Amino acid sequence: MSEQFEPKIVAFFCNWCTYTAADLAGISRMKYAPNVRVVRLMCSGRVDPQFILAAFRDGADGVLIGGCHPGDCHYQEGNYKALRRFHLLKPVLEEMNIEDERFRLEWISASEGDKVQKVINEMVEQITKLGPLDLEPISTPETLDEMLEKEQEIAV
Amino acid sequence: MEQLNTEPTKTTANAQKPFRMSVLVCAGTGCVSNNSFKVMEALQDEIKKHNLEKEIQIVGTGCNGFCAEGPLLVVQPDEIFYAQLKVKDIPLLVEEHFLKGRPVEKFMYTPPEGEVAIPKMSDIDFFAHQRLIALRNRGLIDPEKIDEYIGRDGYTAIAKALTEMSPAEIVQEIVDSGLRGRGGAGFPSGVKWQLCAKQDSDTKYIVCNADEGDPGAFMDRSIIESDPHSVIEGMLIGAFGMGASEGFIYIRNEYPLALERLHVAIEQAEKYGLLGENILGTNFSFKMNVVRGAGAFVCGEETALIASIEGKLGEPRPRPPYPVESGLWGKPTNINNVETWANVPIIIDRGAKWFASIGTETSKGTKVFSLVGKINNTGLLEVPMGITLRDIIYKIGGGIPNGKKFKAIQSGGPSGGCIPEDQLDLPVDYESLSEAGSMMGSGGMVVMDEDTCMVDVARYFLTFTRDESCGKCAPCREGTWQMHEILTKITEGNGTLNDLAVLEALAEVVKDTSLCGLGQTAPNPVITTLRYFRDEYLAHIEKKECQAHVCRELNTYIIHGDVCKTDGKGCGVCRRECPDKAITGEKGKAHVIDQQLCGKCGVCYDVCNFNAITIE
Amino acid sequence: MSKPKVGFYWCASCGGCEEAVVDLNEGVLDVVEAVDIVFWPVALDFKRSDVEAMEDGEMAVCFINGAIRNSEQKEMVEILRKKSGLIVAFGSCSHMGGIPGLANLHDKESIFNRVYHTVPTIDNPDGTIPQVETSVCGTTVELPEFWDTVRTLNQVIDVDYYLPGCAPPVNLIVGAVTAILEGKLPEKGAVLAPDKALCDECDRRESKPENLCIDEFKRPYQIIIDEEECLLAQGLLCLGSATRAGCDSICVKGNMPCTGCMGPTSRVNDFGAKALSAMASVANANDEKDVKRIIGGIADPVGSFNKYSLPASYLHRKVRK
Amino acid sequence: MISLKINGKPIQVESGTTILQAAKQLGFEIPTLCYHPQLEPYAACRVCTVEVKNEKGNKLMTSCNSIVEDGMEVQTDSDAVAQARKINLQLLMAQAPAAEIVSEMAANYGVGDTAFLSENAEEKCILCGLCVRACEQVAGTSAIGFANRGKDRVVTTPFDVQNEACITCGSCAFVCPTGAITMDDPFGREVIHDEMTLGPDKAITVPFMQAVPNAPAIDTEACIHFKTDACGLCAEVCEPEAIDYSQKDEIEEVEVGTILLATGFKTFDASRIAKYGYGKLPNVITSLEFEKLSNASGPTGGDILMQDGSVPKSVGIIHCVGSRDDNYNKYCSKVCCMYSLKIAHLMAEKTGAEVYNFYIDMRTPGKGYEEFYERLLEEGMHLIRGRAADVSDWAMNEDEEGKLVIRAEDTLVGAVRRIPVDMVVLAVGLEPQPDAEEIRRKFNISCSSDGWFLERHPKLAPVSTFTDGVFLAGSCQGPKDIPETVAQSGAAVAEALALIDRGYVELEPNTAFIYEEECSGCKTCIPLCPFSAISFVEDKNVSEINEALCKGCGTCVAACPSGAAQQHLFTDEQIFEEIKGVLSYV
Amino acid sequence: MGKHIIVDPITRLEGHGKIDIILNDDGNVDRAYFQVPELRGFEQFAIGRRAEDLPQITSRICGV
Repeated sequence: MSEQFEPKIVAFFCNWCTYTAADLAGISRMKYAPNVRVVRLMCSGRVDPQFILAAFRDGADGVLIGGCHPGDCHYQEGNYKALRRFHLLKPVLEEMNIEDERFRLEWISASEGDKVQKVINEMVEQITKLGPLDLEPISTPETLDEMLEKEQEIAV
Repeated sequence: MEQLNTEPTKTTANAQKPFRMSVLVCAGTGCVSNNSFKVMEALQDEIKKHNLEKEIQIVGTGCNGFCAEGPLLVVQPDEIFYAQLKVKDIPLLVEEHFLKGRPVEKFMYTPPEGEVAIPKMSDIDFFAHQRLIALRNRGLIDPEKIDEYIGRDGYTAIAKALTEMSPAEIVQEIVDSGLRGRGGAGFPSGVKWQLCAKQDSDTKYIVCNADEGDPGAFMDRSIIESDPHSVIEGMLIGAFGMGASEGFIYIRNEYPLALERLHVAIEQAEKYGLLGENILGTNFSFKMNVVRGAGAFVCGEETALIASIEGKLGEPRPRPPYPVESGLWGKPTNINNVETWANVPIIIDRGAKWFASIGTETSKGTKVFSLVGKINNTGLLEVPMGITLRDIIYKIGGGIPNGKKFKAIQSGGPSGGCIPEDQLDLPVDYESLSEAGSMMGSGGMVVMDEDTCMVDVARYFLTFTRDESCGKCAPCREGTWQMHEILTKITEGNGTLNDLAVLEALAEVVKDTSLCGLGQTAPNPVITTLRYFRDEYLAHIEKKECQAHVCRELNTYIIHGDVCKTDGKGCGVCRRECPDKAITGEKGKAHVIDQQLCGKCGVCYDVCNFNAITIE
Repeated sequence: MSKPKVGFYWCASCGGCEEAVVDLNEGVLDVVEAVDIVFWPVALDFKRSDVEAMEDGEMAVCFINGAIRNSEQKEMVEILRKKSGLIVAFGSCSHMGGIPGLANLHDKESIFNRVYHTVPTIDNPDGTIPQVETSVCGTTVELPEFWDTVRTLNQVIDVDYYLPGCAPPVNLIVGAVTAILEGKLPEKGAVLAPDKALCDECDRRESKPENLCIDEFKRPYQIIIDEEECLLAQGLLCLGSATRAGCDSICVKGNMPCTGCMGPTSRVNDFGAKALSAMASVANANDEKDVKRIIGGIADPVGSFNKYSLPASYLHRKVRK
Repeated sequence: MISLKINGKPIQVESGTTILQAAKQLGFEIPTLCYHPQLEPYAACRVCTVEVKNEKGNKLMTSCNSIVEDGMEVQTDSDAVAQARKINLQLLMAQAPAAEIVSEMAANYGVGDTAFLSENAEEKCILCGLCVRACEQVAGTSAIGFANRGKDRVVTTPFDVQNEACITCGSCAFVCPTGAITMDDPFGREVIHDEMTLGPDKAITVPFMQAVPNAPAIDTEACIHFKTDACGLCAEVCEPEAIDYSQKDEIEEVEVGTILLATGFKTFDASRIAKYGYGKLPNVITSLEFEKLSNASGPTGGDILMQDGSVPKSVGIIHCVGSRDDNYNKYCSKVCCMYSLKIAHLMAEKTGAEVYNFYIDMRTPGKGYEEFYERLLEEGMHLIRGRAADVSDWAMNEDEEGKLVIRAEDTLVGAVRRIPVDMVVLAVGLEPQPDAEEIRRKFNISCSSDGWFLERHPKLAPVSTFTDGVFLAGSCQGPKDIPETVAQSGAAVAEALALIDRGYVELEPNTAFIYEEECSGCKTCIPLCPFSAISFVEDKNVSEINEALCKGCGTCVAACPSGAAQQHLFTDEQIFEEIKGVLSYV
Repeated sequence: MGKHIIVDPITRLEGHGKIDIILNDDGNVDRAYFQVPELRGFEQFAIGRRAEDLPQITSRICGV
């Protein structure tokens, strides 16, 4: 096997809890897989389902949302909205044949550095098993012909 | 003795043609229990049989007073007095006297010693020496008809008071009359009214104390049974005088007949506009309530009575404050005895000066007494203050029956004292009776003859006060019980001289330190019997002897063999009846009592018809 | 100067857009007066050679509707691109994929299998399926190649403007044509429709409460739909708040919740995801159990939110392994 | 004013005073049984009888309720009075032989035993009615009363059934002069007379010596007035009339600029470690309890005494109770070692006992602590390096008899040792307050894993929290000793003052805003904002965000269906680019 | 093999169509094919949609 498949995971972390926890994990020298690319948002409530789909579109193999435990949100109710959107987006991804493990929502409080480590390592391990997502590219006028040829080769 | 006879008698007028004859039958509780109602029914039937009902009216009056001779009736207008009537005598009486006009001597009253019957009521000694003021209408009117009361100037006093007199004048009239409380303590009623009138309070109460807890006393009962309106009118006058608008009559539940007649009287008075709102058209209104006592003697005491009316436990409270300052529910309350209220209308009618002319220097007016015990003429009598005890016993009372010797007279019920023979010339008034160690009391007079044991009398009265003590204060609660125990010891023959000393000391302390009248007067029977009959106590203690043979423990029963054999022919009745099987002997022979076995129950003495048995 | 030439062409479409042009009624006379329709398959005959014969840019504007599904459509639109000055994507199919775009949930094989084999009304004992080339009697009969994925017009050729709507509203068509004639066109790539959501012009907007929160999403058959009250407020899944205005809310006036055929407003990239986000946010539940209960009330989320826009969405088609 | 003479001595008193009160003013003692200053006089026992001479002649009157009158001459000890008192006391002795107070009173009147008959030798009740009046006038419930008459009179409840009106306040038992009424405990525990009555822990007490404010407070649970609206004795006797029952706890809302959380710590509950025997074995106390013992104003006035009152000869001090222990608290509570040494020193000084310290690592951080430890070593302190295994009273040989035996492995010696001591002091560690979770949620700050409040940043902002304006002071942020607490609190206050002084609050710039021309007025965003920063402008039919109220969470931006709402620093575009960016490198 | 006439596309009707006529040597029609190149797969993607959406979906089979 050439170099082993390294999944790309986009993580949307809330600034107050999960981002701080990740920071704490860092300070405490806790090792977690580098595959995670963290996008810091002020609250898990800011995560727009478009961001999730855009991340998959742009090549992410897994998306993780990290928010405060219910009741702990610095803005009181942000994480509740994230929970609502998560449960509506889940069936869409499922129907679009994107495996369940690729999209997770986790409540991680500022002190749970170890949980950040556990979740990330676990997610990376699962997605490595699953393999790359490899969404088919959306054609543009320029790339259309090339894509069609490739399709021909696969078809034959 | 000044002429003491009843007021001018007028037959009661009624709507149609006046009756030619009125038959006044005594319907007091005493005679009723002697079935005078059956006598009345018999009279009605006979009258109807001879269809005389238009001419002759039968009237059931209140207590006539001569209870010993009940059931009795008086035929007016010629005032013929028939006594001890039986239902079977009625036909003869009606036919002879009512029809044919010939009074029947057989049914008339004959005095104990005398042989000749006395036809006219006023000639009978029992009535002759009495002066009726509180009992003015007794035996003359039907208590359940207000018209008859009005007929005898009833409610004229309240009319006079409401229209011609001011409240202050009314109170002053009572003060001038020298009327004193007939309940027992003899507190001047005028002063009490003044105190109550003085209080400025929007609500004041008038209370009539008809509790009459003394055993053997039935004066108040008879007043209410024979003339309830006199009490109502008295209370109305008092209420107007003192500015009260509500009154209570606290009457014993054990007086059903009086209670019934009181309710009838109140209803009729209300119907006639004499009670309730704007009486007689004036702006004076008065609400009358009847509260039934639950039979506690202590509730005769005014503060306990108040507590009972308020629904609390009937127990007296220290005074001051006196009820006139703060009584029922804290409002000024004036409490008087039934007899006191009954006197008020006459005083207003005839004026204080007339009332003050009767009685002694310090005790004005008359007093109703219930004479009971070992006396011939048991009954209810009203005599002017100042009459001597001797006159009451012998002139009115008719002396001691069965030829027994007079021993003592107990006045004032259980709180009173026993007065011996040598004190009988005492005038009857508040001060002299208390000097003699007794008290006027409500008016109960118990005559005792030689067969009464004074120690036992004291013990009997202590049993009563011990059970009736409310138990609040220690001296009365414990003192009466301890005194009773000591007296029982003495009557059982185990009394010691030391017991006597302790008894005396205890009696004094209970009298001095008890909270209310009950406790303060409970020792009186002990104190007076010790004072006048100390020898009997000593006999009981030292000689273990009870002259009156009342204390059975001290009696020894002996059968006189000869009498038993000859007269009784050894009938053996006593042998059979003796519970302890202490009598031996065969038929026809003299019987003997074994003193060791003898339980001293006295059955043999009672059953022996040949008085072969005597008590040593 | 001769009248500018205008062309219409349709790809994987239903002809509804052609009807929309006819809906101009007498308005079409002004159009014809102003322009010369040279190319309109439903109305004028033409052959491919005729189009190839045109000079480049001969047509001022060509309105292309329908999604691109097979090779023939691709070739034609590429030719039209060369032959027209402006290309306007006409209607939801060319703009976002439209209803046919839902085929992206499947691929050629499952569609052929369904259409030619398992559908109840088919009688195809041999199970023949269409071939690109079939030789018969010495010659070959050709068919365009059927692609697995439906593509929007701008995924095949460069598109100048978009006229949204499943069948675009008449007033927008007129607006677009006059704008083209007068040359008052917005910057290239714009959507020729107001850039506000439908709620702005919906006459039920007063009845929408300020603190709207849904306790239960209802299906139209579950309730008697009130004619005045805002449909979302009644618990129905109305995507008006995420859909571009301009259609004068004909569906809502017909008492039917808006299904988003006019596509998103300009700031939104993926209509389905945005509508989903808005609808999820108003569900009135905070703890997991309630959230699942209420959100579960939205059936077929892909079909509901991406009914007209699946090919244009980020995921554009079902992932194939 | 009324003037009268008592035992010949003239006195002037206000009208309405009773003879008893007047006599007391003159110092004449009159015996009473059924009298109590706070209850209405009942005049039932008659023991207070005095002889009164006025114009009506002399009379025996009860002094407790008789009101003085002008010209009255009272004799409190005349022979009539003495006689009456003697007889009455004998009557009461006969009625209630078991009532000592009566026989004592009788004794000082020369009465040996009663001349009267007594029925029930055990009877204690003299029917004085104090209990009935207390129940009615003080407790206001009238749960008990008198029944029957005469000798059968008795104090009881209606129908002799336990009366629910009784609020078990114990006033009757408290006021009963003869002990006839006792409070019994349905569970059969041995009840000490005063424990269950209004006894030491009265309903109105000063909580403890150094309470701030050092003023008495009423415990509305125990106070009868709040149960039956009666009693009110405290208000009666309070001259300055400072007692007002209508005062209620009020919730005051105070608007503040900054909040300083100084909720402190709780000591570890030693009973959780069963093997140390706290709460089961006598003389096993915690360090805080030792402080109470050695405190001059404490229960023992500063001497270290065992439960039986004797001075301990040997003491064991166990460190790290509940700290550095996987089963309880993993962290080290930082202060126990030093205070244990202080206790050891005080113990040696005050009691001269042999002191054994059981420690894992002697931690003497900072200035002056190591020197103190050196000094203790010189003073002959026994230090055993090993966690104490258990404390038991099970003796293996005589000299362990009656002692507490501490078993511990001495790692320096390498053996398990059994040390018998008289007293064990458990150096309990520090724990966050039990309600830390609730307080944390209220101020919207977070906690560290072991429950202490989490500072915004351990180095950059150690005294502030994630919520602006909320600062942490003292050991609620983590275990620390007094000097450190004072320093840290000073810092917290400084931060707070800085914020107040500045006068304005810097807002984070990441607030949300709405492109008005693109907003369709769909009102989706309005209910989502917990800070109600979004309002609907009726005439323009658009939503508007008040950027002062907006905290910048962006929830509304994510939900805005038409993308009209955006967030500074976190616009959709920026985030889409950021997503592309993080996925661009391998 | 005769001449092969192709009418592609057929116009002035809804939808796409294509006619292939193959003549035999003597100019008569040997084979004639009417081919419909347009296929969208409604039968397949209608499955799984909400019942109340079907009227909107099926009406898009033919807009005319």
